Amino acid sequence: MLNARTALMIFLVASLGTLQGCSTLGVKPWQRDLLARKDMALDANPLDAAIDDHLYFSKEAASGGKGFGGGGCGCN
Amino acid sequence: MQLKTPANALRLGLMAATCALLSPPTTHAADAPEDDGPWQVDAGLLYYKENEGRVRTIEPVVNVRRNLGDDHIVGFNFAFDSLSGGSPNGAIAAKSKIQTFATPSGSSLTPGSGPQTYVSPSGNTYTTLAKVTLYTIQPGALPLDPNFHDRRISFDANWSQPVSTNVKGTVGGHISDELDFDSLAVNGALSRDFNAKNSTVSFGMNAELDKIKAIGGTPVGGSDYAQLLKTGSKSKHVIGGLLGLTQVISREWVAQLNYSYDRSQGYLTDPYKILSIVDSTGNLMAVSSSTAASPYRFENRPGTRTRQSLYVGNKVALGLQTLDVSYRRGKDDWSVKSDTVDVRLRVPISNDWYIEPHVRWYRQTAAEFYHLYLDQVDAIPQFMSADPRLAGFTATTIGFKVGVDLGGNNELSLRLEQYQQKASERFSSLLNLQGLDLNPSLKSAIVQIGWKMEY
Amino acid sequence: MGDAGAASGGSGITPQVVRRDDLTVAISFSAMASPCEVLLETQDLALAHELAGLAVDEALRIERKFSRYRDDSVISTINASHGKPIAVDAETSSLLSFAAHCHVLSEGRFDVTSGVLRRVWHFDGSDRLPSAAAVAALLPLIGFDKVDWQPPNICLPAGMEIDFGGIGKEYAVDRVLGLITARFDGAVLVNFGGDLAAQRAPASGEWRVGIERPGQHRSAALLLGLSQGALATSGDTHRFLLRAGIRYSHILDVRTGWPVPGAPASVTVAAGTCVEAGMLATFAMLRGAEAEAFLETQGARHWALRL
Amino acid sequence: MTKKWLRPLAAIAWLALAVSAHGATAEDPLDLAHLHGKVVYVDFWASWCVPCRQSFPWMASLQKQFAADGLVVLAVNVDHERRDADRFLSEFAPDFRIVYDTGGVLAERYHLKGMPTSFLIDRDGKVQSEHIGFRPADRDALTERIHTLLQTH
Repeated sequence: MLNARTALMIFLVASLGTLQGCSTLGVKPWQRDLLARKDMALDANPLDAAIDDHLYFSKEAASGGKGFGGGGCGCN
Repeated sequence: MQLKTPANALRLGLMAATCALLSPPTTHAADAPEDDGPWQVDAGLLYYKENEGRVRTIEPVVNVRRNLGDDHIVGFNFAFDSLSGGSPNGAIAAKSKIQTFATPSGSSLTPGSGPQTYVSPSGNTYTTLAKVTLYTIQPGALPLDPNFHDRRISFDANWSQPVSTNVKGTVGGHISDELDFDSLAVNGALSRDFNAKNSTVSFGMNAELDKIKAIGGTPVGGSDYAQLLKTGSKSKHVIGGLLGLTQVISREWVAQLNYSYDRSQGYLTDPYKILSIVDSTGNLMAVSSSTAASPYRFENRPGTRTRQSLYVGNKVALGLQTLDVSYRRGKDDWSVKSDTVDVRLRVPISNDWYIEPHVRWYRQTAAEFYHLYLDQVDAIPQFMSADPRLAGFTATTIGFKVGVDLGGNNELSLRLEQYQQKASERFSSLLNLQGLDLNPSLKSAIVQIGWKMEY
Repeated sequence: MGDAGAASGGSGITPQVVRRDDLTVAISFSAMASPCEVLLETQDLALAHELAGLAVDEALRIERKFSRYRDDSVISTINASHGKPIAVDAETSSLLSFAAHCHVLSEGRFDVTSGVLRRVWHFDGSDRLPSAAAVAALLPLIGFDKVDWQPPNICLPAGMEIDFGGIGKEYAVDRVLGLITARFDGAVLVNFGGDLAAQRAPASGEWRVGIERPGQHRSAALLLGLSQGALATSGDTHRFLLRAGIRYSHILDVRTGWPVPGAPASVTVAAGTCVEAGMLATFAMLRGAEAEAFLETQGARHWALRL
Repeated sequence: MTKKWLRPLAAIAWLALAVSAHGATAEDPLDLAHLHGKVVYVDFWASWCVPCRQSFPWMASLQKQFAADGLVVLAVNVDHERRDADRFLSEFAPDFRIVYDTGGVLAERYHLKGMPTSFLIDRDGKVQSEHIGFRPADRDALTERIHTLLQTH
């Protein structure tokens, strides 16, 4: 069962886990070579994603949830 | 005497000085601004076709994006689609009876302008009257509304820019227009990087306002199909929020976790969907003059819906290959629960070519007011729908995409996929419905050509 | 005859764009008190018009920015600073640094602060020489070594003046050529008042450049072939004083305030860029009688004319 | 001219040590000790880093313009694979020195916070400034900063 509170809890625990200096996660700025690859972007194909969203929206009861980007090469 | 220096030392010095004068880094007023990137254009053409004369769609989509410098990014998305074909109207097949339905036609159809009756290969017919199309469905066939056609134009614009070091802001808007549906939405989001950009937390909100203006009037939910209780346009609105966390796990792995929540309110009913009422043998209810004028009812959904979803996405570099795995858990207060698993593996097959197999698996439970049909002996429920989209079903997508890098950041791709829905509740034990598939599988093919370019 | 048309840049000056019989398009306009010409080997008139607009805009931009005759120029601002430090933009900074280099390379002979001598010297072909006292009075106001140049800040002592007259035109030629070649692959020649630079040779083999005979406008004393590079001329064929049979050239020695004796009437130098050619020609003239020897030493192709 | 002394960051201590006359170590891949008396522009870059692509032509012109005044440009490559770096370099053919830091040893020591990162070191071997990222708009400010340091003897 997923209710609003459990979902939020899962989310917060996950966020805190990573934000509280859990330094084993993540890479150094100069180790982002693979993450900088275009196909490693979480939204590498925004057009496909938009088409799929629209398609499944019209055929299924659930939709969305993906949202937002991130990752990438982290270049400044 | 300058013994060590070459005789033409002066000239060498002059050449160096000249070189410094005439080469960058001096930025001169006449120089073109160099920091804005090229327009990135992503164009696609989608062809979608369902089995047995159901929906067909052709949809061209164009997405353009440009970094105007200093990460101020502007993007536009334009899509047009045109739908045609038949869509289930919600009524069930009848074993031995020809069923007749009416759908309002576009006002452009006037009596005498063209054929008045049609015969389709299935033996079903439809007749165009003044502003209504009557169509008949042969015994045993799934009632498909043949008059289903629509076109949609949608336009999105968005802008994102750094707000401070580590914080990025995005605002966007969406507008779309269909023959019977208008939608307007705005959204905004903030994201902040932590841990040397290894973690990104995002928060976004969106608001949407829709207007439903069904052709021939918008039915009053739950009313008798024959009484044509209709009103003008109806509206609904949606307010939603999204919390996101993107986390770099390792050099090869980046993950994303999103929680989204939205609440819709207003006319959430599908104005074209109906339900059949059957008697205890499974025959369509006999129309008695006392109660109803037809054995069909317009569907009626609750006036609010709250949806939540939890999404986990991953990108993993496996050598030169890229694995994309995501899972989404969705839940709403209509008791629709869903699970989606999506897996793609991008495999380079040469310097320029890649192939990307794709598998998607989806499952949802039925909405609590979903009924294949209504039973005459029971009281008519307040909320009811026979829309196959609210049924319990599993769906699979299998396909692949091939792409070729044409150089200069141009890429051409082709995607071929097959989508199949199988309902969990398809048969009835009622005598006269036995052996009838009341919610037949949906099968469709997806063909998409894509072209990415830069200029 | 060819097609003629006019292209307009954003500057208000309209260059003439003429297609000539030799497969080139000639763009001409007037800027920096000189006739300016750009030759392009192309059949594309629309492109020629576009490039013409580019050339005019850049020439006028440089003129506006660096002309000492304009109150709103950077140079006028510096000259009116009365000893207060002024921060300059990157382009002005690179020109000032270049001037500083040239001052050192020429052992003080080339000096962008020498313009004040114009207050007493008027090279109008007459015999009116200034008095020795008047010249001497100006000497304290000359010398780049008196300028405090700490990029990007310049502090020019009150009364002194800076003048890019000896660099500006050549700089404009190189800049315009650079702008055009960034958008055009064919053969180009940019000629601003006799200082020119070319990129790529025309199909006919070479650009044919005539060097004017002193005192005779548009009559070539010498025909040069140029396929790539630049030519610049320094000379007094139009500007001199004549007194008691002595021709006083307008090339002044900043150390004395008097014309350099024994300088050729004009010297034309070939080099990689117009700025370099121009500086070599100027340095040579400042050497007076040793002008040709200087250019030989530096390994520069040159054509000197003596009367 | 106001000299902008940065707070000595802990991260930079090693560098200052390395360039001081006694602290120079043989295994120092940057060999900064030998550059005492020069202004050094150290740039950490990688072939996959988009802004690095923009910084290279600028660094080439820096080298050309200020080498005579005592500027040394040092580009430290932090690519995982040297061949990626070489492919990048063949495109730009820079004439400044490239130091390979495939294992990220230097990057680790300098505690890089982003890509690219550059350090500007004065004639006394002190890190005068650190600059994270490279945007075309940064060029003029960086050039002026270098210019200023070159004036200081």
